Amino acid sequence: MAVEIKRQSPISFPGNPLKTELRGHWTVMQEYEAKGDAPRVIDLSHRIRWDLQDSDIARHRPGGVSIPDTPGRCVFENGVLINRMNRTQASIWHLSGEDLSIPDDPAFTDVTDATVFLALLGKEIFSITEKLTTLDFFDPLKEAPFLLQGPFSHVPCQMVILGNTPEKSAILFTCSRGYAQDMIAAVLEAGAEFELHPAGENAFSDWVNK
Amino acid sequence: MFGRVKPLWGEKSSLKSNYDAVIIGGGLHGLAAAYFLARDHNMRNVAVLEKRFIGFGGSGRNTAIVRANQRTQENVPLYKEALALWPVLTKDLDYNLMFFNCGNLNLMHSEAAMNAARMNVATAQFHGVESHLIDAKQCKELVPALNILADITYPIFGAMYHPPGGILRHDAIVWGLAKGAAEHGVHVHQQTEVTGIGVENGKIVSVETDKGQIKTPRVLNAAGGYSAALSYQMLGIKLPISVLTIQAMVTQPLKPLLNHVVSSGAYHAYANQTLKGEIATGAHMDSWPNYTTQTTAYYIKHQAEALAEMLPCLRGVKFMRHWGGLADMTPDMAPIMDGNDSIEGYFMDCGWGYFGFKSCAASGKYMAQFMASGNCPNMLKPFSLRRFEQHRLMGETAAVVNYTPDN
Amino acid sequence: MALTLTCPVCGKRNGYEFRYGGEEKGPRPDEAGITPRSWCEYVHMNQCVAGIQKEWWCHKDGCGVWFTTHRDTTCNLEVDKPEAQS
Amino acid sequence: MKRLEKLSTLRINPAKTLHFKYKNKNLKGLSGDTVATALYASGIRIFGRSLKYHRPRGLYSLDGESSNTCMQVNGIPNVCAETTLLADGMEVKAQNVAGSPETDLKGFMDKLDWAMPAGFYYRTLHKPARIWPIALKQVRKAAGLGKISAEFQMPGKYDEIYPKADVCVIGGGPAGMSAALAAAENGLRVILLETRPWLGGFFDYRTAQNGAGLSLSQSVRQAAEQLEQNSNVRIFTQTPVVGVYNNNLVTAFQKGCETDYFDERYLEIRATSVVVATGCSERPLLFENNERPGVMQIGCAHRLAQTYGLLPGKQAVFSIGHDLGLEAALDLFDLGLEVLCVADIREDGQDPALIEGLQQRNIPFLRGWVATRAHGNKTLHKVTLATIPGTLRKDFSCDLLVASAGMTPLTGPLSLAQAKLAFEPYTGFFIPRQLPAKIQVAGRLLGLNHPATIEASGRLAGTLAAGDCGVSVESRLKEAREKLNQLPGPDQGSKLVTAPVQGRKTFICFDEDTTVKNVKQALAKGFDATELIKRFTAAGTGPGQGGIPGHNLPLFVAQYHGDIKATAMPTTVRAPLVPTYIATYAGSNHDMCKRTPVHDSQKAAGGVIRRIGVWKRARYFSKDFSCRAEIENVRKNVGLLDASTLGKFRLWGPDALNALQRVYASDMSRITNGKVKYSAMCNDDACIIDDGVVVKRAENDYYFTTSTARAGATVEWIRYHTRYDGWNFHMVNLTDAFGVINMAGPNARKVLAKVTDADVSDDAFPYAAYREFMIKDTIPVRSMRLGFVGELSFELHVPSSYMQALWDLLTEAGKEFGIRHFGLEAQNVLRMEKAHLIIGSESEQRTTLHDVGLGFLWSRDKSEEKTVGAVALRQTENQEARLKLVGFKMEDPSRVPKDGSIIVDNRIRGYVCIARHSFALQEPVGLALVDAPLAGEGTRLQIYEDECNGQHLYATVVPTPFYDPEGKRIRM
Repeated sequence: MAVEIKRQSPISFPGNPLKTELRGHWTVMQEYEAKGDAPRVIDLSHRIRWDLQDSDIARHRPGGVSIPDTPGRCVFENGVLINRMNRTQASIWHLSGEDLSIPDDPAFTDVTDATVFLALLGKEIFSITEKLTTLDFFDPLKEAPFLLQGPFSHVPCQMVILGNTPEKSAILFTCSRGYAQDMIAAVLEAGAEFELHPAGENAFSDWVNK
Repeated sequence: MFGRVKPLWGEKSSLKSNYDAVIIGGGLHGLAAAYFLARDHNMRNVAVLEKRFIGFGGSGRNTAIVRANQRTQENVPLYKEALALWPVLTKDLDYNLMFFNCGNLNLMHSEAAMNAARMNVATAQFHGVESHLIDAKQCKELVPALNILADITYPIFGAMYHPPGGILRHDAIVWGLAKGAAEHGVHVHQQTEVTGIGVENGKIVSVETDKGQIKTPRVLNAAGGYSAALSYQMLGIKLPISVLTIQAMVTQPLKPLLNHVVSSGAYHAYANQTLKGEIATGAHMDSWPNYTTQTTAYYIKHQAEALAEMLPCLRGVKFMRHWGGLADMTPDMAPIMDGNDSIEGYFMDCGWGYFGFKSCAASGKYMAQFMASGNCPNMLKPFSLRRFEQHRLMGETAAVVNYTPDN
Repeated sequence: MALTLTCPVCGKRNGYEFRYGGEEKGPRPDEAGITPRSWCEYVHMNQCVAGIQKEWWCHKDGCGVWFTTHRDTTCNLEVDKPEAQS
Repeated sequence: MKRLEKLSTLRINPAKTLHFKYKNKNLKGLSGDTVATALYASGIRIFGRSLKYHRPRGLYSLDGESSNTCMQVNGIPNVCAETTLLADGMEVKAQNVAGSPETDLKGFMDKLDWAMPAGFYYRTLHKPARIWPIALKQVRKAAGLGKISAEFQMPGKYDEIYPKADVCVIGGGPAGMSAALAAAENGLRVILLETRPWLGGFFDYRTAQNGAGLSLSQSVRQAAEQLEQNSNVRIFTQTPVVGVYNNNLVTAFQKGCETDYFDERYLEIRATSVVVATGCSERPLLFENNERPGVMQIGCAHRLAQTYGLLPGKQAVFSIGHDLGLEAALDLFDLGLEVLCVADIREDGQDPALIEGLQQRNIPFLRGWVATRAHGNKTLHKVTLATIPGTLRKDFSCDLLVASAGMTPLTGPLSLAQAKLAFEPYTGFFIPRQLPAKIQVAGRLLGLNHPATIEASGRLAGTLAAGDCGVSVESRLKEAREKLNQLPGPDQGSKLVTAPVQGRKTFICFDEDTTVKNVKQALAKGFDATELIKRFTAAGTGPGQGGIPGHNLPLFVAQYHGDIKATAMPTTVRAPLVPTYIATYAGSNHDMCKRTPVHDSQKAAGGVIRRIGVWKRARYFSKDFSCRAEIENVRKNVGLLDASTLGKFRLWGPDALNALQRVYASDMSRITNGKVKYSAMCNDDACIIDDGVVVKRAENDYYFTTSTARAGATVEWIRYHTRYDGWNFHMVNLTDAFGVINMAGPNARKVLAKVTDADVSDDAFPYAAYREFMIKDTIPVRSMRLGFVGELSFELHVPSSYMQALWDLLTEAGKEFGIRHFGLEAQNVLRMEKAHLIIGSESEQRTTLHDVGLGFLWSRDKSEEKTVGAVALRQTENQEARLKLVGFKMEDPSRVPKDGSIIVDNRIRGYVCIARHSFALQEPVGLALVDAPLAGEGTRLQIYEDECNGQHLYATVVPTPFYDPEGKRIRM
């Protein structure tokens, strides 16, 4: 029996997707059944993520994008989201589909497999997140997109608030891959009140394009 | 019908200018040492100085659990003796300390934990202290409210069952010891704060207080949470102590439900039912030093989460009162009982952390012996301060390391 | 949950996101000729200040940085201007 | 009981009847009723019996100030009937009664109070000693209020939220509402918390005019509607605050209504500023039988009528000390209550309009009079009034006594927030003298009483709170202050502590049956501080959270000491301010645990999963917990172990080597390319805390592993120990990024060769080497030749997303070589046979690197590097009398000693860390930590197992490793 070589996401949602795509050994869930404007959770774990650390971090321009100058700030350009974490570190999340190879520079580490990567979309997502964290997603001093590093459902996460207005509510977050299953269970349970449901990658692309 | 009632710990006396011994701290350890000094060593000219009122600190804030199933042979005999002293003290003090000999179950949540517990059990049995390893089913028989299903965070594999343990009424011990000490002539001075300790030629000579100076050749530092700060500020002696806030809480009173003390390291919780019917539960310490006895929302929630899994019927019971006290923690979870080392006449009985309550009778007895004779009794020798510079931590905690960088 | 700390990177956060790292005692002493007592002093002994102390914290659940802060141990609150108050 | 209808203030819905059960009877209440008001409407007057004396207790207040109405509802004990909304189908039972509340068989206890002075149990019940165990049983039985069974399952859904707020307002009465509105007008995020199901506080039920043509009730309801429309204000009703902590953390819980997703929801609010506008309850009047059913507080009587449509009695006497009492008397008179007399503690200071109202209605009014005794066996039938000095007395036959000494500010949240309260003689209140940062106070708890003043003080507090949040509020502040200054200030409070009484049954605390006499007994015994009296008499420690004695006890004690002003100190208040279910605090309680990438497939393969630290791991793969098949297969064929939980790190940068030198005992400069280096980390007591391997992947670029337990703390540890150095190096925790397979056994190479083109021969990839290659041209692996289990083995580190694929590939490729899984216990035995250490199993907190025989790892020549632990390693190097790790074999090979058995002679000399039957050696072997003098080879060890009854086992210290001592098999 030949074993098919696949890359696996650490989570599997309940229910079957309507549409999937095989992409570089990943089976990407593209669409699930739509459920009105109820909030959605999307698995983006297959999206490439890099860690960048350098005492002179400003010299880097991954994907042609400059690193944000202060910790907590994010930029989203050319399908690349760069989150400044501290004086010497940034995380780089590739939100568009291109196949990317990591720059030949020791400052970069591919950490795609280190974390689970999730998106939450929809106007009630902040009613869900307030059940799971004390982090303030509405800090008046912060303008979206911004990064919060802190606990979410007790697990340290990197959370990027892409939008926090009723019309435009979206969060991306990562946490240690090992926690994936319990994290998604906690998120779905917290979201049950609002009919949070899984959605495919396309829903996220649509959101980004809007 | 009462006529003239005598105050329990004697009429208020004014501070004398000379005492043979001054004990700093009107908690269980200080009062016990005073009591035994006066009773067994004929040293009656003793003052106990208490900044607030007796039993204000850890003595009145602990949940009064006693047991003798410690981990090491240096500790077991001390706690064994302490356990045996409760009925004796009840009689000698003529004060009902309300010892409820209900036995303790220390739950284990893995195969490895069961094996680790076996070492404690064997150590106890070797010292003639009753203690057994029991399985989950036996746990359930003893404590029907326990959840022994496998689908909880930390399933119960069994327990270390220690029948001689139990609970007492902590205030009764404070008041009983104060009464006993006073009856033997000890002066208990409340609302008296120590402001300095006089040392001349390497010897203790006096104690300064906000009510005046006392000449004395002996001082016992039994100031509980404040012992380390006091030692450093007044004598320049630093101690390997971190002062942490430990918290506990009680539920509304219930008719008898728990007939044993139940504790769990993994859940970081213990629970027992007081004679008033309240479920007393606690164990958490925030890991950073602070001198507040404030409680935290984090902990009462954590405790509820733990109890909801361990003892699920308690989900329908309400928490009623949550408080905090100070614990003077040492790196090896064992106390410092020492004296006459760098300063003659300076004695320490501190660093008790979790264990100050259960030990007080025995430590008081031996510290009194130490102070009266000037020689450290064998029982106390392992608890010297110097063990830390010799890299000989006591092994009272098996944990490989507290995962804190300062350790 | 009561304590809050101000992470130099992430700002004011819940205290439980942090790990306490001990009293500030300065860099590691030189090893040559150090006595057991002075080594122990560095490793284990504390001043246990009831008041403002300088201490180390790590934002373990956040950005991971180690930093010092001044905190009043008698009220468990960070102190803004420790020099002015101490 | 017939309800008063058509009152505009009603909060019940007469059209919606609810059914419930009490004493096996089907009773009815209305939607909007609490359990207590529904019972009252059904004619119930005795709700339960008191703790100690089994005295009948009834409806005294409506906000849960005492345990009088604690009942069992739907099997849940100690439910406060006053604050629990009635629901259809409820089953309600009285507590602490033998029989029924009306005919309690233990009612005789009330006559035995003479035998139970304060603290009586301390002085009795232990003489002779043998009676104590018997007495103890009785004490336990008598104690406690509610009952719960061990099998009880709490129904319902419990939830939690952690909202942020700029301003959190505690109390949704007129002051709190004004404060919330004022803060919201500044564009701030405001949270308003109210205990009752509606906003409005003590205006809600009052028909008194507000001066603008509306009743207080009408005006406050209009204001509530307005506030509900404000999108900046988030209103939580039925949400009592339970805690206030440092830095303005407020906790509360919300009781769900029918449409809510939850039964109760825990709230933890971090606010920048907090406004406390909790208002007042009433200070109980102390007189003989002051808790007899039929005696109730002003608000209770007033609200029963106005809110619930229940006339509280037929003939009433009022003994009050506050204008609200006068107002209630008038109002209730107009609703049909016969008011026989109103006695006011105060000689003067009443609102003249209220006095006039009494005159108009011909209600007798006695100034300077007070109730001194309630008569009636179970419920009230007569009241004695007297002048304050007690010189004149009058009796009245009645069924209702509305009694109250004055008001009590609800300062609980302030006390919890560490505000300093002090006695203020004019109001008689404990009032905040010093507020913590960013806490504001408004309304009635400051002694204010005039409606406009209360609202204005709320406005000021809300504006101050906005200022706390950094909003510029100067002009508004000035305006608010000016407005407040123009309005009437605080009312003078009544000072009376006790009525002139003789008897023994004047209760200062209802919950604990503590009488004034008990308090005097405690004082006489030397318990002269309020806190000591609380401990000695238990006053204030019951379910009412000190709601009854909280104000009176310190006043009484201060009066005893002769100087109220100087000595009155408020009692300590503790969270939760309202008793709160453990279910509610527990909330959703998510269990967060890590799983490896092959967790599910291992489980499917029969893995018995255990939680180990933060991970779930497979411990066994069969029901045979000796794991014989797993173990023998590794020794004979090849096995696969999921070792993904190992800590894995990249460390690089110009100072990378410095960082490694600092934390590892060995000289890390001697790492060579393509080789793994095994070393250990110690703490500064030389105790071993971690071991693992380090490889150098490029110049200044290292990859290293740690034990599972240390993975989470390693980055922190290294940064901590280099924090003064300013070194330039970086770390990434790759623990979760890589899965790890340990493929071990003589056939391991054959399996590996099948899936890779890389040369994995012993020449190309020898023991202790490190290689990177591709599996099936697709999966990149980092591989190490290690020998933890003592066989030829390849540790394969693979990107986690590929882990399952690699696992399946190897399983498939290995079929012909007899491959199978093995779990942690099998590994445990295999490595023990090699005497390889697991930290925490063969070491404890005090075990040094020397003690476990790994002292050779320490490089003594790098003192410049200031290696963590090096100083202590030097100091302990030749130290005697330490526990040393040794291997042993049993004299009687038929018996394996249990782990944790101790090694003894006349004292304890060590303990067995692990012992197992070795299938390879066909005899038991083990590792023990023993006193150094016993560590020599050939020493006989005496093993003491638990429950051994003096039957010792004997073992002999032998050299290790037990298995393949030359290490040939790992180098195959």
